[in-house]
Amino acid sequence: MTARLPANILIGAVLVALVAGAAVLSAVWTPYPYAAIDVANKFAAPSATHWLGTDQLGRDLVSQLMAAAGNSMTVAVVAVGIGCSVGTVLGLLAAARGGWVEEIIMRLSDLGFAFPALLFAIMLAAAFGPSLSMVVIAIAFINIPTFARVSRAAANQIWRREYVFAARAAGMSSFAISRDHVLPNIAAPVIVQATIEFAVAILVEAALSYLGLGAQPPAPSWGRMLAEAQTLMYLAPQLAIWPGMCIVTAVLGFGLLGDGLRDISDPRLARQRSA
Amino acid sequence: MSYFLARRIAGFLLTLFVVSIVVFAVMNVLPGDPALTILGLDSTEEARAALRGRLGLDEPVVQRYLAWIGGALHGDLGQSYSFDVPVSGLIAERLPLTLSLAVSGMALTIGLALTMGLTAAARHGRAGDWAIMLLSQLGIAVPAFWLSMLLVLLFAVKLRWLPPGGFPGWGDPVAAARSLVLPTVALALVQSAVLARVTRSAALEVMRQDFVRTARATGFAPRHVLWRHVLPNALVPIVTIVGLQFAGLVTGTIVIENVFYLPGLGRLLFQSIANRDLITVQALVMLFAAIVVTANFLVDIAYVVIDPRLRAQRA
Amino acid sequence: MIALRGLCVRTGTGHLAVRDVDLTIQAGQRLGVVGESGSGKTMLALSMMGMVPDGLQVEGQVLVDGHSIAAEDERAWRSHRARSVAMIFQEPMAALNPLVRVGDTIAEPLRRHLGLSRRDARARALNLLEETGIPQARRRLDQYPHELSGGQRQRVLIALALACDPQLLIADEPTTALDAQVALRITDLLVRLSQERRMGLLFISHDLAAVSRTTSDIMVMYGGDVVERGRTASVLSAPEHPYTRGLLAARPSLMTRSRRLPTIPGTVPQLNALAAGCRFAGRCARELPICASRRPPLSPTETGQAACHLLGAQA
Amino acid sequence: MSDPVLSVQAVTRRYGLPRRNLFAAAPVLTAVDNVSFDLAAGQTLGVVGESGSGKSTLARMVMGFERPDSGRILFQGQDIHRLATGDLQQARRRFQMVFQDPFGSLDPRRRVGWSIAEPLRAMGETDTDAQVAEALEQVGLRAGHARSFPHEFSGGQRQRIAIARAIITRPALLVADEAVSALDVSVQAQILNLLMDIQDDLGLAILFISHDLAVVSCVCDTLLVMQGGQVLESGEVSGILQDPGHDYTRTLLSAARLGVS
Repeated sequence: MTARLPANILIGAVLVALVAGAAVLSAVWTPYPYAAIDVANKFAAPSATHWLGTDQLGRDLVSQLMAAAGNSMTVAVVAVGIGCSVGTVLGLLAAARGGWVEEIIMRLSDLGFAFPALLFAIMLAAAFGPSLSMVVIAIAFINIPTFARVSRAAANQIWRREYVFAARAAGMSSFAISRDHVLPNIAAPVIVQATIEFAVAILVEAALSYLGLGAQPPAPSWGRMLAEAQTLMYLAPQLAIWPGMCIVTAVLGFGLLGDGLRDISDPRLARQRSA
Repeated sequence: MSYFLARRIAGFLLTLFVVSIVVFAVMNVLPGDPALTILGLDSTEEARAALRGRLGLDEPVVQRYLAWIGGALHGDLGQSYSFDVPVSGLIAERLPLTLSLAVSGMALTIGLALTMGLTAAARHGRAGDWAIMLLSQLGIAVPAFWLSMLLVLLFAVKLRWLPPGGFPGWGDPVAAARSLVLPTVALALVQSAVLARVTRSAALEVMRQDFVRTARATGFAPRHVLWRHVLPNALVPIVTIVGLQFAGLVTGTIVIENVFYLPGLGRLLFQSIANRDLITVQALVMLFAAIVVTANFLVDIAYVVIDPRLRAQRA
Repeated sequence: MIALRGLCVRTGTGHLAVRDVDLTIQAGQRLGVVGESGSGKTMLALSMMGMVPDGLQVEGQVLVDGHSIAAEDERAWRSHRARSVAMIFQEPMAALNPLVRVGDTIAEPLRRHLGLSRRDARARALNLLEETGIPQARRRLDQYPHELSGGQRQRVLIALALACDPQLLIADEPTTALDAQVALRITDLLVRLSQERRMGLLFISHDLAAVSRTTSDIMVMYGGDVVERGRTASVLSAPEHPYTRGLLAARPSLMTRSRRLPTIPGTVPQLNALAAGCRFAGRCARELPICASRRPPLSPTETGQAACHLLGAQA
Repeated sequence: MSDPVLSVQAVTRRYGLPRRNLFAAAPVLTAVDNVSFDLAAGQTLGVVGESGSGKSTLARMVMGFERPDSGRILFQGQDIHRLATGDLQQARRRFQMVFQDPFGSLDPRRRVGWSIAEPLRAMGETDTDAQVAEALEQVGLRAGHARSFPHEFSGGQRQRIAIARAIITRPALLVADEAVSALDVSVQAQILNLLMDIQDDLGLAILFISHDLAVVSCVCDTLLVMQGGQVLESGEVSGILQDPGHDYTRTLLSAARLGVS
């Protein structure tokens, strides 16, 4: 590949690396323990000791934001990971088997559309009590039909390609064809979808935590930080800025990355470039 | 009645039925003792037993489901535990606010998105396209509740043009409308960013097709080609997303109503969860899901109106 | 009349997809352009419409009735496309807007370009459809493209092309996607229309049989160059250029009853791999040392003109 | 004549179309209607017809991708649609196919050698390099090409690769479905000649399917003209060309003829 990467991939990758780096780092180091209360030092302005200042309890903002990044990314990775792998396997199965297997899988995934992720998570939170693991379960569950659809649609196209017919003519089993031909060729749309769902997962986690249905105190979360900041909006508007910026950075990063990946994986666009 | 329509309606009703089972199952079967959830861990066994009796929890699950769904079909959604009034009354009181929020949000979304998406597509690859796409990418990344907070900071706290939250009731239409401006904008800006991108890529997809080349070869101006030939053909994917977005807007109101302290269904749902009022929560979740399913059903019908090919295939 | 003077189409990478073509099409003249993939025949046609894809650059002149149209004057090109030239394409399935009724499609240029009223445009559309010999023309007016067969759609596209009485009709592989029987009728129709209307016809095809029964003159292209031109019948029966000869020999014909065909070695080269001199150099069986570096000019032959150094060597 | 390699006996295939009305029966399309023919080793049978004539459905049934609704397809005396799955996979070694689209018939993400060896792997063979090299040379390419990816080749070369894959198991029957239709004329002749060379070398039977009567008549011994699922006429190529028994065949002839004499 001699073509240079499009700008959106580069910017997206940098933003994602920033957030992911902070998340990983927070597991081993933050400037202060994120929950360390120092009431004497509340609402501190940004300084050399507290880079972004402190909140109403004197907690270091940078430490909280980093730890929250860890939480947010963990939720996204685990939830989208589960949804993506289960969904893609179901999609591959539906495309390979066709007939009633496909019909059942697709009808069930239709059902997923009745529950937007937020609503589903709210329902689970109401029934089982709010917690971060409920958020993960809800997002994972809602992602399964999404990935089942995306991978089935892509896989069905691959199944109509002549090289798949050639493999069938050669006597390959449908499992071997799914493994050798279909999966590698649908990887691109699935990965693109995964980056988008990452962004959605981060937004949903933030919204639920904001509503008090996600991360519970003292677990740090951008959404919960914003909820706390809202009550202090007249007093300390700066507290409402930074967590929001973090969410935007993370979501924008994944969004740009997904967009760019879609651009370079779209064979039509690729052909236009080479022509 | 046409075969297609009959099948769609059957599918719609079936989906609603299955959704109601899922909602009922999650709220009643899985978590163990709803009385415990409602009353909390520090409740006495007698109080829980009394509540179970009142809620009919001693009866078999299937019977309870049938009672619930049967009541719902007659407009009886049960008695709210925390407000101690019929749930249907609570909903009827708050539905107009949520619906007007969702509908005005949708209208604003569609207007903004079509303008931005088509403009970007018409300027494909040029500066205008880039600017609009960057803006929309940013718009998608902004959480609606944070945008709401920023809007409140700017327009309510700093400029004092609009109220920061609360709802004065429908008695004063102007005040009511004013209090809905910021929530509507917060809802619509984010959603229109998504829809603008869909509109643009759908339009670009259509612009690659041969009949657009035919129209150009016939000597029509780009504007005419865009409105007459590109947009109608791009509508199918756009309408699909509009359906999904209406769902997003309706659930979005849950968050937004809480930011702005608006007494709608979302706020009611949130309060009911806080009060562990499972009866109300169950009714509201079912209602939200039903709205979403209905929106998707209407989208299916819209396809057929848009595209004569589907009309022929499915008529 | 429409003429090209020194026309070149340059790709983004600086290679010439069409190299230095001179061409005049008289009223009623039927010119066939023959070539394989990468011969530049479609680019040639698009440059006559001012519709060369973005990123490609047209050099040289396109003259309409003696007036040159500047490459960047989009308004002039639009009125040229509206009035003096029309084009039909390979895929009649894709070339019609699926959401617009056939009658409205044909009436559109009549109303916008000629200012006809709705009623007059419809009547005129019916006349045009009848002129193309489509069965049950009146019924077709209210049908959608998907309700027509491939051949019928191609007739609708021809009617649309004729709407504003063009001087020249460009047909780019109009029969390739059609079944043999239908293709025969379409080429007959094109010949008839060209004769009745004294309309120029530029018929682009890779199918020598189709070109031979449709056109009076022929132009053979290879790698962006015109390698041979002349009367269709004479060129096809006594080709001068080694490429034309090779092409005719390699073409399976009903007469060939041997199990092996003569072949042209190698493969149709990519644009960036073409020789600077004669583009056929490298595949030509009778190549001279000079061929790869010097481009042979079109020189007169017994049947027309050909661009080959062998002609000079013999003379 | 010896026993035919392929014997198609009164084969019919129908498709149910989407229902248009709740109360009416779904319409049925008969894609292949009572078609029969025999094909002997070393012979080439051409099937000519247009889109919708049923010729591709016929090819798919011969390849075992689709079941006929009635009739039998005997390959070397065995009814392939009655074989157990395992037996069918083994039998596939002996009948292979070449497809139309040289750009679609090779997996873009796999090296050419990998694709060519696929039929061998399907039979459980693991040591395939030598056979791949031999097949590549047989179709006029070099052994080293096995390590390249499909996009590095031209359309004609890809079709050679597709042929290499089809002949690597030394099949007795090759089904060529529009195998040269997507190629430029100057390349098409090379591929047709290659098919003839390979037939002479391996003695295989070829079922050659095309819409182009000129191409078919050039390479085939016998001919089947199909329209709307039915066989209009069949027989020796020279006989049909000289004396077509059907109007439709005459149309095909005049469409293929150069209007110059």
